[in-house]
Amino acid sequence: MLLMQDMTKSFLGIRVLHSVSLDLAPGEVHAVVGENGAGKSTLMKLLSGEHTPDGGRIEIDGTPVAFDHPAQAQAAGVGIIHQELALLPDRTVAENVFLGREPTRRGLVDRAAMARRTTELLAELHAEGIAPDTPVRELSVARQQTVEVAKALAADVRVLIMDEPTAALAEHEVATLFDLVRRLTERGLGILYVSHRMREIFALSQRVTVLKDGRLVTCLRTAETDVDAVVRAMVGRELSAYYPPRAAPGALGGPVLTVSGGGNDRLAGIELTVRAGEVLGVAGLQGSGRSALARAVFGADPFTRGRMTLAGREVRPRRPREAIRAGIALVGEDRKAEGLTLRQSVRDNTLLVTRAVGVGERAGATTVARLLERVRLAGGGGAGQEVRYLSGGNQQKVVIAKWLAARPRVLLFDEPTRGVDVGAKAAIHTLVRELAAEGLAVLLISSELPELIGMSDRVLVLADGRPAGELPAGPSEEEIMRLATSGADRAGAA
Amino acid sequence: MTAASPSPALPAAAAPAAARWRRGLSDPAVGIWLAALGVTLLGWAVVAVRGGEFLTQPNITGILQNCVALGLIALGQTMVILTGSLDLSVAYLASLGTLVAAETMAGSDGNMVTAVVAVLALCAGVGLANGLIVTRLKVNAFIATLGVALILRGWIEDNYTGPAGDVSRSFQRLGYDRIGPVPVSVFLLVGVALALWFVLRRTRLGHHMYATGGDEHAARLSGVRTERTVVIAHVLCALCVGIAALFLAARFGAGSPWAGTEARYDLESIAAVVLGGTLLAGGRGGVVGTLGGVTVLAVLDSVFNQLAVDPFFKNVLRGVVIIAAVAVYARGRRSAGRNR
Amino acid sequence: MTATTATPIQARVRRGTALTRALGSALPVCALLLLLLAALAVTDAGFYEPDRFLAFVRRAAPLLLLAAGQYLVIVSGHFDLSVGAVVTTGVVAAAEIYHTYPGAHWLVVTVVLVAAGALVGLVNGLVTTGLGVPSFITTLGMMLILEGGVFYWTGGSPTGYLPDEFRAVGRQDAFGWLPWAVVVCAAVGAGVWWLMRSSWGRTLMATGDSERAAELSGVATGRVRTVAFVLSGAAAALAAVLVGGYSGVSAQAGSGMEFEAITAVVLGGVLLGGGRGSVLGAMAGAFALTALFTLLNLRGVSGALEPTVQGVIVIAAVALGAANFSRPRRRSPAPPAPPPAAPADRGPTQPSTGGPTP
Amino acid sequence: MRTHRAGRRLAASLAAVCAAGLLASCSSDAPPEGPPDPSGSAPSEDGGGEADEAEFFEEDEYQRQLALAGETPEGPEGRPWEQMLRPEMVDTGDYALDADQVHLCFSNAGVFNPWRQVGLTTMEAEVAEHEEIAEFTVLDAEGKDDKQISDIQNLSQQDCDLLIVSPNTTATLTPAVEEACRTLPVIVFDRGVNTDCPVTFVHPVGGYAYGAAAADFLVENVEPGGKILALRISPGVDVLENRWSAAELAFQDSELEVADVEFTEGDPAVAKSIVTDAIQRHGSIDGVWMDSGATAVAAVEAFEDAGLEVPPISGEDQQDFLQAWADRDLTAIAPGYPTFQWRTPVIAALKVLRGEEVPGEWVLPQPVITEETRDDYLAAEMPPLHYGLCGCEDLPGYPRDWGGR
Repeated sequence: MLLMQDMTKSFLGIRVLHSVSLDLAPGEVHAVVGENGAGKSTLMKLLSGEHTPDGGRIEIDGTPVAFDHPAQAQAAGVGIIHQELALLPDRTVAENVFLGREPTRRGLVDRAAMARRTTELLAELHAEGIAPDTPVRELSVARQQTVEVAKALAADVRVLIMDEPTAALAEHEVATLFDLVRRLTERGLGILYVSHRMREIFALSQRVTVLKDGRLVTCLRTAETDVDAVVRAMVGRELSAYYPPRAAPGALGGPVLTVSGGGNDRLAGIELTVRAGEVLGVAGLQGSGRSALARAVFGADPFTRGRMTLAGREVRPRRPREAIRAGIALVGEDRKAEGLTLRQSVRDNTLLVTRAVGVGERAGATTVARLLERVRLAGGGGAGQEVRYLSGGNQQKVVIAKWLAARPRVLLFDEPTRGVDVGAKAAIHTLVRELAAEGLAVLLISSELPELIGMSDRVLVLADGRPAGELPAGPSEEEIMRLATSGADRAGAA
Repeated sequence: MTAASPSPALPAAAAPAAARWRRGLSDPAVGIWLAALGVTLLGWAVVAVRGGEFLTQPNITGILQNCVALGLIALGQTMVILTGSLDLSVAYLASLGTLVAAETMAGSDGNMVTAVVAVLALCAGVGLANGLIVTRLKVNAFIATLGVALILRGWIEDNYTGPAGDVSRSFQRLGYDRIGPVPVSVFLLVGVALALWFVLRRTRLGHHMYATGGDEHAARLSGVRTERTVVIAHVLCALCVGIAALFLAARFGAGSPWAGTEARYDLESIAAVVLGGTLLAGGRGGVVGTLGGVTVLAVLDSVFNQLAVDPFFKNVLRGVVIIAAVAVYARGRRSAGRNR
Repeated sequence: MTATTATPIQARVRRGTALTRALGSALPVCALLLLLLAALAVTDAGFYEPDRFLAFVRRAAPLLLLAAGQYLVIVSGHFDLSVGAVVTTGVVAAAEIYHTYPGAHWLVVTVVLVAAGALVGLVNGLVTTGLGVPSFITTLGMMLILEGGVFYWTGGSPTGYLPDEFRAVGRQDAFGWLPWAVVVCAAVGAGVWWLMRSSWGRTLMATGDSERAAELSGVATGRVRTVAFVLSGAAAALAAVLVGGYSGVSAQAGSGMEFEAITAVVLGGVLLGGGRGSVLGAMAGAFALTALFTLLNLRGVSGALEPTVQGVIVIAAVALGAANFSRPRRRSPAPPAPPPAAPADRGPTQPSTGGPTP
Repeated sequence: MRTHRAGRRLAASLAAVCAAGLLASCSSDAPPEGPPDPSGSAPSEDGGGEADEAEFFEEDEYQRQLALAGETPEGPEGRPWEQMLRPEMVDTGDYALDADQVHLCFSNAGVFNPWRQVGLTTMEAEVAEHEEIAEFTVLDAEGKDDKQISDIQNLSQQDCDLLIVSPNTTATLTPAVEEACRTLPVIVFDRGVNTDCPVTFVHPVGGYAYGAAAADFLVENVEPGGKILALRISPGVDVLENRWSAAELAFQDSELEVADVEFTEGDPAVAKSIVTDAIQRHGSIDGVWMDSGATAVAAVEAFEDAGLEVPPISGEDQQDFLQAWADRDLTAIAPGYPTFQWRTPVIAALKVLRGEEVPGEWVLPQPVITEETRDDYLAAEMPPLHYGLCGCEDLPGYPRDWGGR
């Protein structure tokens, strides 16, 4: 029912899509994969009307369409669930769900109808808990994601684009999303499913289209192929060893970071120890306090209870500055909003911490060169270019370089490989290991269990902001999930 | 994602009343009206102590009367600010409006309608220009409207040398009639306020204005025609200025080239809007707050008059009041948005 | 992948960043400036005789200073509307000081003024960063307070004369040919230029670009920004010394200068909302603005029409800049940067709010 | 949410008000019907509120002022603020008050420039002179026509015995003044209004005389063919337009050439730049005409800094100019728009309330300061922006209250 043919698009004279074609049948889930910069998102944005194509044509049910504004795409029955939530925190759930297509009676917005329909939609999504007149800012992330989905469904779409829909979701929420997808396809919707996560793709899709450098590589029937084949098509090379070897138990040094009885308005009874050379994985559902833990240690939302020691000395950082001085670094989960100043050069971003806090490396060209070398920032246009022009992977490498400049003792990684392509992902994993091997204490938060399992020397599982248990190296996903969901009904409600 | 920073479980189903209550308290529109009431009582007390009487008919009339012009313009300003824009051209536009009105009327009631239409048309035009410069030429609203202000200024100074035109007698009644202690022009103000309040609450345009002001990118992705919304907001604003100009003309009986600028309507209107609790960034606030802000300023002014406060010192006090008020809102918002 | 995406990046660098790095966002203003200067040459052959040109620069000096100060505030994501009032206050206050202490040494008075200006900036900064009041409002209020305050103090008009030795800086020449004002400007300009290359400057720029990122990188954003306000206040006070020196006592020395300064800075390609722009651009903008006034004057454009022409040119210039170079953060849909960067340009707040809101 | 409920409340209360309003007697503060009287004692400086420049020139008013400027006023010697030219006395018997204590009210346009500052100070000092004035209420409109209208309405409804008005704008305040006239005696000064309802209108001879005096001086003192630079504050101010139109006329029938007419916004910095440019463009400037003194010194300095002889120049009675004039002994003249006129309304008010007759239009003399008379007005102890023609030397509190030492 959907046909995109020979779609081409250039930005600043650089062609990012070379006549890519793709089609979608009713009730089908069609996965679109590719590394960052492969052109997936651009292709989707052409379809959702966010960008206008330079060439090619789009047909829906055989009738050619042309969008130069999202409104037109919606009118034509194309809905999109964005990677970044596009919600207005100050407006109510209902107002958000119907934003841009408010139901009207006699020209006036029909608030009653809005509320009613919203309730229905949320019911469909098994999210009765959400009141239509709550301002979105008062909802948890998971619930905001749900609202985003409801928003996409509100317009009765026939083609639904899901761009990394699970990026912000925890495993069990992913499950909910999956059966939502199935129910939608039963209704005859066609779904374009963009994702990095092979498991999801193979669980859901009938076909998978692989893009590389803005070109269509291949379109495979999911049933007739396997992960390696797809990855090979994506990367153009085998990625044999996903995860570097762990540290030998003997290689671990003494405790560097310890927290005992740590707590604040989101955490309670946190007990943890990270030793030099160790990678401590932290698992948990969305809202279980994983990121809160990192932010607490980093002094962004500090502990209000308990004590924390760094290399034996007691520390209680009340803001990031103090944490950094003490030798703690946080590679945050939101690169673009929290990790980088996007209009500034790679150089300035790399030196930001050193300059701001006056610790670690001297601010200078040689330092920058060495650090970028260290994080294997490849194929950049030099240290002078603005980071916003870098690919997700390279941006993440700059963030890490920035922290290495501060010569930290403890490195906190929160979702270090989110939205990063397979190649860069491997590079980052290797880097993390090397850093640990150099004697840093590493705390690794990830909602991607394979990564967590592959990287961690121990795994601390959180639920409801408290430790739910600790697992030795190489636990199974089931073990983790069991602990993580121990308080899940409440966490789930969040 | 900003939203991705984990937030505590807060099932909206549980204790929504509490949530609403908290929201209620953190809403400036309520606060500013309480403030207005407070200032009035204070003024009444202070003046009473000094053996005067504050709430006399002349005073009340005066206060209400002083609300109208600034009120109308501030209402317009509210529209653009909510949408995330800004209009610095209102002062000169008001001046030009009075001149056009007075000259078109030329003293005869016959031309009244023509004049009204002319003024509103002119303003709509200027508003449209503002909107298009901001959206199409992508000039920052601050600079865009500042530039338009300069253009208008040049036009006025080049074509007018002092008061001009003659407003017909029956039209002047708009500026002078009153029902009991309430000037009719106040009903005009309230009328416009109701209309705009209705637009914001009950029309798609209104919803889209809040959305555009709140997060233009998100709004656009949701299919809102953000640029169109901004343009319309500017036109609405300019129309309000037009109405204000008509009122001023009625009051002056003639057009005055410095009607808008001497009163510093550009900055004062913005101050009033923000005093009314509308977020300067857009996306939050509304006409109710703005009216409150205007009222507070008018009452304060009347109190200062009663106490014969040195006009220079008045400015100092005004400055302090505005900063203080906004500081309070900022505080409220922070504590309200703690769990973000 | 890195190898594969490398090529487009480098290409992009050549087209986009390399350019912007060279002259950057200041490119349009430099073009405009050259245009105006050329027009001036055509209009008035003698304009470039050294002494006349220097006299012209001397005249531009105060605005250049204000622009330099304003630049620091704007690039950090804020506004300073109080500079005009600071200039007025400065001149009137100086007169008042000399009225009370006729013998005061000019240097002392100058230092006192600059300190006072810095103090005003400090208050602006603390209220804005500490209490979370949008700088537009803070400095607007400060403007009212200063204007009201100084005239309340002096009873409506300056009460003293400015002695010649105080006025020398704004009026006399060094070595008989180089106006002191020019020296001051050059010094301040160089100072700011150097500051922006210092750690403080880079962190200031980072703060203006993304407050959250800066905060989480250990930048004391509040402190950094407050310093910017302080410097802006000090620069304004210094400008007051020049203005007072140039043209003597006046009750409205600085009226409207705040808008001229902001216009100049934006004209210079500095992004309202922060994070981008160079001080040279800002000062070039101020220079261009003064050149424009002079040109209109020499051209004998009806005094009344001058504002109109000015308005048109400002809008046009900024529109041009917006179109080609520093794309304003709001008003712009998803930017033509590749998808990875797309969400970056989601302008958090409207520039004129004075930076991010809590 | 909140806005919603608040809105409801608003709507409700509005409805109530409306209802109440309809019940309440519908009253109007609008001035009586019938077009305003444009002629009559239409004040000399009144532009008639017309857009067209030509409208600012009224031939007979022009002639009248030139004549008046030459006449010697009636009234006490040395007290110009009590003198009057061609008085046509009107009877004020019906306003007579037998109370020995009076309450005067004053609606002031504002104190937004030094001239008005000096004036107000002078007026308050004058009031202090008369102990029979029990109360003196001043409302300051801060230059806002709208506010001054409200002020006038407010005052005319208080227990004032007499209302003094210094209008911010001529035409726009006419309705309000007419309204006030119905309830109490009104005295207007400085600027006029388009109505003859006030008991008297106090003002100096006027703008034509001012402009002409300065222009004639230049015509006499500048070599024929000389280039004149005219510096004006800003376009569109009726008072100033009159001064210029008179000067324009004078220059037209002279040998002089008006090289440039520029606006300074009253900002010395701008003035200085303009003069500098003009000197450069025209090689030389042989005379400078100004419609007000605010920027005179800046102009003088422009010539100095250019290393040139300061040509004949016209200024005003501000101390800094008189000082510069004396120090550099310039060829200069300073026509004045005397601030002593702020004393007269108070005097007139008391006369009116005593039932004594006053001139229907109280035209004050308008001294022109020349080489000879300069030193009488030059007071070293006074601040630079003080006006020499304040006639305040004999008042209590002089010189301190005027900022002097």
